[in-house]
Amino acid sequence: MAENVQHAIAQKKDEPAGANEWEPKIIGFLCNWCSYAGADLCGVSRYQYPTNVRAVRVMCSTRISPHIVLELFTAGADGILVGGCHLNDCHYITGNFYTEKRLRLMKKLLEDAGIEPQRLRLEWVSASEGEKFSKIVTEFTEQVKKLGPSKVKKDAALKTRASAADGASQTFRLRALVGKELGLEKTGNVYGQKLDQTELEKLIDAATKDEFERSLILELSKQKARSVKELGQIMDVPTDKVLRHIVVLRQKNMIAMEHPDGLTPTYKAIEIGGEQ
Amino acid sequence: MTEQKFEPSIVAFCCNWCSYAGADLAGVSRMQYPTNARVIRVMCSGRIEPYFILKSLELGADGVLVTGCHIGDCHYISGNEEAEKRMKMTMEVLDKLGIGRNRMRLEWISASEGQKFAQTMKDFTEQIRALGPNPLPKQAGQKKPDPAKIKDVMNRIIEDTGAFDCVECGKCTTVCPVAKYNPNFAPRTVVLKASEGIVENVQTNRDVWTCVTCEMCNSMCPYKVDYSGFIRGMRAEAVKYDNVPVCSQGGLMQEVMRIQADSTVKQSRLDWLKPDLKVADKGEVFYFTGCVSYFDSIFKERPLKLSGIPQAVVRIMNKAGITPVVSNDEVCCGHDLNWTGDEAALKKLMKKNVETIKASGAKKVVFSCPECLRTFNMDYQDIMGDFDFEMVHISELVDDLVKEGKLKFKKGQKKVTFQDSCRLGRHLGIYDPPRNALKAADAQVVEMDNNRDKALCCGVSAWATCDETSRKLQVDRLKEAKKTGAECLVTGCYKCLIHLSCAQENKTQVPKEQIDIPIKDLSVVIAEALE
Amino acid sequence: MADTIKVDPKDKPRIGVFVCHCGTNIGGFVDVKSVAEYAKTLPDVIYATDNLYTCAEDGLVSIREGIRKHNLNRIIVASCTPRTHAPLFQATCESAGLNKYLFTFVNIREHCSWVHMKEREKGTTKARDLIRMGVARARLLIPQEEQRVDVEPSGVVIGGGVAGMTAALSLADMGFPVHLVEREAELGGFVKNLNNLYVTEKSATDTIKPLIEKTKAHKNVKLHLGSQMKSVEGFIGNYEIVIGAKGAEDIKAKVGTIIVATGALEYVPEGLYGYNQYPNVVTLTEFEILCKKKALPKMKNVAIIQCAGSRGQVKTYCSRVCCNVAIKNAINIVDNYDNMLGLAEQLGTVIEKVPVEQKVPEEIIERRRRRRGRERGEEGEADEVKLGPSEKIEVTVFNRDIMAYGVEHELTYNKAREKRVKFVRYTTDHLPRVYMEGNQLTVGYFHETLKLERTMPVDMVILSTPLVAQPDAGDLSQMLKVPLGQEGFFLEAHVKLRPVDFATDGIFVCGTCRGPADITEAVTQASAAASRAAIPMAKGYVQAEALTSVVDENKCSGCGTCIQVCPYGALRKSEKGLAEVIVAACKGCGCCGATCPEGAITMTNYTDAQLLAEAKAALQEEV
Amino acid sequence: MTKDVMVIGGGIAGIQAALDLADKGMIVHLVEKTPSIGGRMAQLDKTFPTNDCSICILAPKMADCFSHPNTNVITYAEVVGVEGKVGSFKVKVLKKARYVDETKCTGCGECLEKCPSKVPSEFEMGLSNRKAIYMPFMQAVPRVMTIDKEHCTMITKGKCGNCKKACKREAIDYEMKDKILELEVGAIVVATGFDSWDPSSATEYGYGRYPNVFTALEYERMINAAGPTHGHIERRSDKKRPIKMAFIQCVGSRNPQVGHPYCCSVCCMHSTKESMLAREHHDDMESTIFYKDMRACAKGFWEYIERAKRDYGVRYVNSDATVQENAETHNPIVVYDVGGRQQSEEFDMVVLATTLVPRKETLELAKVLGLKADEFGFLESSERILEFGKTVVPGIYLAGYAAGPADIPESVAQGSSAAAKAVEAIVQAGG
Repeated sequence: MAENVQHAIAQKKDEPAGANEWEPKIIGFLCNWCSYAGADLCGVSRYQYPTNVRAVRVMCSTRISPHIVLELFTAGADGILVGGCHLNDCHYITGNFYTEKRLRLMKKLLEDAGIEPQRLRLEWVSASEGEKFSKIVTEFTEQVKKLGPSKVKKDAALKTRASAADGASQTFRLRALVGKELGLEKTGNVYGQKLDQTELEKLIDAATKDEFERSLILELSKQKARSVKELGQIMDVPTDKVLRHIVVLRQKNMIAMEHPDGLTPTYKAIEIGGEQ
Repeated sequence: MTEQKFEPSIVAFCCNWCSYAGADLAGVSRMQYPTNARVIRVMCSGRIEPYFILKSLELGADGVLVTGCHIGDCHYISGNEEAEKRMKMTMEVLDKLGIGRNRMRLEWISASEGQKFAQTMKDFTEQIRALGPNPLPKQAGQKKPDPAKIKDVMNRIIEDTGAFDCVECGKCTTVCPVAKYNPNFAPRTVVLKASEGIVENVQTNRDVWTCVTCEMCNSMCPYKVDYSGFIRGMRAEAVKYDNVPVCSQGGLMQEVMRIQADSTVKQSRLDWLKPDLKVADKGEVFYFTGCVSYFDSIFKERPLKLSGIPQAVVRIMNKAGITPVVSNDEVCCGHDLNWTGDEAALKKLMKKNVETIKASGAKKVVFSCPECLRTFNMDYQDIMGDFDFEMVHISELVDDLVKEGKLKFKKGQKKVTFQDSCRLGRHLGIYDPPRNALKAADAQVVEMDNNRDKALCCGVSAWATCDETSRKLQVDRLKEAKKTGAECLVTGCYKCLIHLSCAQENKTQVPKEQIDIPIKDLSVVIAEALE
Repeated sequence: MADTIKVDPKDKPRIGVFVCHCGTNIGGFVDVKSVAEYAKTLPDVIYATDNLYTCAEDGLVSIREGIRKHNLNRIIVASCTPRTHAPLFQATCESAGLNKYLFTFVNIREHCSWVHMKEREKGTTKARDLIRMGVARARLLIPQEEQRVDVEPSGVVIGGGVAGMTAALSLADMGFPVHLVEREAELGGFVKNLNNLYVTEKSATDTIKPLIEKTKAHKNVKLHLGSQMKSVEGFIGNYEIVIGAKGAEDIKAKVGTIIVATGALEYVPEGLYGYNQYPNVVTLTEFEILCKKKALPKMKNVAIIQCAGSRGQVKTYCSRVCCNVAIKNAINIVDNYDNMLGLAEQLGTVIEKVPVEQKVPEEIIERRRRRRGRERGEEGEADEVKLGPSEKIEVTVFNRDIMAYGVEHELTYNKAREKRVKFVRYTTDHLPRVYMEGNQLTVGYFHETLKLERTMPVDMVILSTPLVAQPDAGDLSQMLKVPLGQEGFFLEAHVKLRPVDFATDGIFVCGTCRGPADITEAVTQASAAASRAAIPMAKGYVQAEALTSVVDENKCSGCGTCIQVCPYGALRKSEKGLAEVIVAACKGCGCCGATCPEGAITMTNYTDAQLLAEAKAALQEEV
Repeated sequence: MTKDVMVIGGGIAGIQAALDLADKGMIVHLVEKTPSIGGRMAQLDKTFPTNDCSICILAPKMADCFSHPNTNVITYAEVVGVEGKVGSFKVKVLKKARYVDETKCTGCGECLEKCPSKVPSEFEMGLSNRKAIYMPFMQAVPRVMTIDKEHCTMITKGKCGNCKKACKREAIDYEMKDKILELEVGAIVVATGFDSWDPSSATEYGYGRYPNVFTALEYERMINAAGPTHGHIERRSDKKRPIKMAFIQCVGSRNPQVGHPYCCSVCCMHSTKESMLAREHHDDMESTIFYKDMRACAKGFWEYIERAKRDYGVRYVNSDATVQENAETHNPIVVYDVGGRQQSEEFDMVVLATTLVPRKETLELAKVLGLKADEFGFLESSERILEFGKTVVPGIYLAGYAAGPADIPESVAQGSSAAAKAVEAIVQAGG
């Protein structure tokens, strides 16, 4: 510790504040038992790292639902770091295995939305890995800096897609699938069939794509009623597929058909009671 | 028949090219000579080992004649010159043993000297007849052992040495100096074979003789299995089946010792005593000198000056006001015989030695030879029970005397390194006294990489199996000593001195500068430093 | 303590912010004063100040006074790490009457001043951001009551072997009534079949007799022999159990905790080493029974084969106890063989007395003592060795590694060798072979060191087979909803630090049902399990930190995903078919919340809204 | 009659016992000799057979134990006298002067920068230095400084005083005196743990002579990310990372010759773990373990060994081994025996699984408490089979390595078990 301190003190002088320089805003979700403790140790040991990460303490990395992450990206976060215990080290036994599965889903959705998945990073940091924490933050900050500011704030279309991804992450189907993913791999489904990991991932990827597209239809039709053709063009999805999605959404009573010009049907999302 | 006239038995070694031809000529010429001699033809007189002479005498010959070509005429250029040196040495040894040099004769007889051959025969027979019969007792024929009993014997050895405790960890192998160069040897394999009941090969297995009994294995074994004891036990059994060691000097050493065990004649082993040394016949302290006198004769050609050791010891003791008893009646301790499978001889020697010491009235016996000390302290007491006299090594004595303030030394001695001999160190556990003694003598002691209980072996023990491995071990040790930067390698054991210096004298593949460190005996170094 | 301040979630937040200099630890690298000034500008912040050391008494006083003077209902301390100091400040809030869940910690030391020592400006900005995040979170905090669940102060122990009895007695001795359920008609479990136990010479029966008697006599122990668990419902502190016996009426009881001690069985080595194929090939336990009945046949050579079926041969694991049992038996054979001779019905041979003591000449012992007693340079003491009848009866133990761990086992192993028990190592490449050579039972083996094929005529082969899980362990596992691990043994909560706990609160495990263990280890685990089980019973309640899951019944669809993912069994289906949190069992990790397909579950004090508000505050540009 | 209990030793066994007791509502006085609780487990990097990070799972327990309302953790203290009997032992505890006011110190570390001294760190096994004022390790509990009076020049010579000047909390007090606390307790749990035997006297391993021979605990500190080399495995001779590692088992143990005939029970496993960690650090690292018997005999242990072989390429050689050195490269040369043939092989680093011995001070403590110790210094249970941990003195119980070789789960179970026995005793004594 002492050496780190001396080193730090020796260089302790104010660098000119680069007022014009863009500094990314990065949120760090750190689990209480390992990563947060590792960050503490990093501090105690005076390992220096860039100032960009703002840490939010959670009890377990498993707490971080895809919705939280995607909502923050929609709100303009430049990067999100999720820190948990090493696999098998979880204070809550299996929490971080779920984290791992969820992160995969989040990255997939980010990709679908058009946000660089590299903006999201999962790291295992133990309570004794103070130095590792500083390295990770330094590296990740660099990585995010290279990607540049989040485009969500300036690009309305991207924001819509981001919202759609967020919406998709909250759908029953995806959450249930990811929730059951581990169980399906390990103990099998109700019929006792164990599923192969790659097969399962294929299944989830397809479902993710579907749900994202449906969610995007809802987002777009929230703004105004749109025709299938229009939706297909905006989304760059074949119209028959859009139509199939609409059929499903109508069954779930999430979208309503309108005939503004009496000929081409357009669709508008049904917003549920004032909730945002 | 009233009085039987003594007819000597004589062995005559004749070289093929001159003497044997001379004997032929004597025959062709019908020259008459006594019937007592039995001629053994050899190619050259250089072939005659001192051992042959002693063995002949031990087996009952009353005299031994060695004949060869005249100097300068040798068919093999200089074989007879070697023979001359050896025979002189043999004569000296015979003198010391009390048998006397005139029981043998060396003559140069050419192919044309039939007359001289006959005359020599006559003269020598008369000479021996005058001397009377060989004083050594006649050897009884050995009983043939029963191979069916080997298993019992081995079980007894297993019991005796705790070999059943072996967990097969192999640590013994990792420290075994022999195993380092001889991949076929490992202490535990020897033991494990016996434990498995594979014992028939005692009759043939050479592993028994490969071991240098340095006890590196014993000292490392977590379970204190007595490997060297195991080997010793097996050797005693192996020799019964003529599975015998290859001995240095053709077995001369063992012969000298065996003769000491059997002989009743008076030796003259105290020829190293100088007039300025004060010794006594009776007293509190007995100094057991060991066989230096014999070694000095045997290694006449080498600059060892082993007699300097007992001289130094007595000088040290005198300086401290001790007048030690030294006795011409002491005999070899039997160490080397014991470790080459002859426990019977050990017992005979033991009896003589213990009687000699008891007769002196000594309360303390000082040893300068660690082998003697080991044999007394461990082997004799194992057999006879505890002695009522104390036994110490000279280094322990010096250590004590220094502590009592009875010895003073000059300042400014050399930087030295100490060779822990296996008997002094691992066998007896004496590590600090020699170092203390050296330090007291104001020597700066630097340690070799492997020291104390890890000290490397001098390569040979009990004058058996001196081979390529021995040479490698000696070179290893000398290199270590040289590396310390010490001016001198100090040894506490005669044998280390002999064997390590042998490696320096003989041609090894190693550059001289890596191993040329002066070697000196501990007592000599101490005595030199006395004020 | 001050009167409790009532805070309604709808009340307007009144936030107080206390920024710490921590000497120069924060103050030296962050402009603390300006940070405190900035805090005053944030919404709902009524009061903000800076302290040299907030954790010092004067700092704590300033918090208490702030609450009193400014009617603060949310407190933020910006200083070091909550991992060490949160309890102190929470206690301070409570002492001023403020619910401790209205406190927020902001770490501007470990996560800010110490890691940005060269960047005062940016570090100060970050500190401001962190406080803004704290304020955003604090505004959404609501007071929490920590839930208490009463615990029935009685327990049930399943299994009446040594572990079960010990656990039951330990609880009973601590003053808790306990049900002990044993399916056999007798107490004693596996051990009652054994002849003697290692480390002691005493017979197994004599050793456990006092334990059985004490168990039977203890007023707090209710024995249920010949009985089994029929059902278990409930959660920690409140288990409804049904114990059933054949031909008897079911017994219902309410208990607070459950200890599982159902033991293990010996593996039957069908098809291995001539078992059931040749005469005189027996398992360890069969051999023990022969010894116990004093029914050993006449023998001269005995082979004991270790790892028969374990360490990868059939079962993956090492059974821990068999090496030491084999060593014990070997010594027993050498020492007591003639006392155990008898007419074995199944092995029928003529008894012939074999003299046991083989006298070793005194001189040999003495000589050995002298030689072997010589330790590195010092005179050591040698043990007096009683020699066994090495020529009369020979025992060879074929082993892969001798697991004589610890002090006593290793010393006993040494003793066995001194008694001339022979140990021969084999590897899986060269398993020993048991076969008949004519009428002679024979063991063939490969000597690993000497690299030789060897054979040995033997009179008996004892197979050391592993302990295996009870075949019906799965039923109990499902009844209790606790997991089984490798090879069917019960799986503890944490291999290292929670060896006798299940992840599910209120249920504990000990003895060989957890994995192979010897008696000493089993009883140690048993009293450890009793200690753990006694905790909630001694307290009389369990109190969960208000960091638990909450189910929104309006959103829950009853899909059950949350129940699957919870590692603690803290969720169950309610009578309505919806998810229900067992607060007493919940640890608050949040896995169910992040999983719930309907988003119906959130965590008290860590709601989505709070987390998002905190994180979003970081994204705001400074105001 | 009192319901208080004393636990002596703040390692994992002691912590477990204390927590179990405190959770049952008993007041626990935990006496720890060093400045911090945590014991040996705090020094370890990972734990077998799960490769859990040791401090990650231990630190919360340490914090719990310290902040529990029913515990009174007395660090830097020793038990020096005991009178009375079960139900009411009167215990004298020597609270050594720390020269730092525990209530004022925040563990900020400003004093450290100013302290001029250098002392080999006990916690880092001497691989790095600490100051005369120090905290043994970052996660220490309590988080306060201690002045080591032997090395503090202010205390020994009256010169310096830097730390006092640096401390804004005025926590430093050079005048502080040792104190004797008198406590009454109903039962006592002894969990004093182990020491690592110094293998330099067993010269066949070259420890202390050959720079690249390490003890397992040194290695453990070295691979720990928070350790003296920040988790880098380095040779002493040239600071280079080793590739070929040798682990030698039973160094000093299972060896009646050096006085430890027993097996330490944990070394086969920790060496396996350490080999696996080497490979986890760098793909090219190769480890060889030299052993007498591979004692992997608890739950999941044998499978762990199999995994080490299969997934981590760990090589196991069934032979004891000794060490020589290549004098030029300082590479240790391991000499071993395969089938009765001596082999030697050069490695980059050797790690010795040295004997774990009961702490020396345990014998002193045993005298104070009236307990029996065996010839190796382990405290003896009065009835080994069914009452492990019960001693000849009613009311005094044992847990952890001090009672015989034990790994972490065994120590934890014994800690809980001792707690149960203490409660039983107090309940039976009418407390």
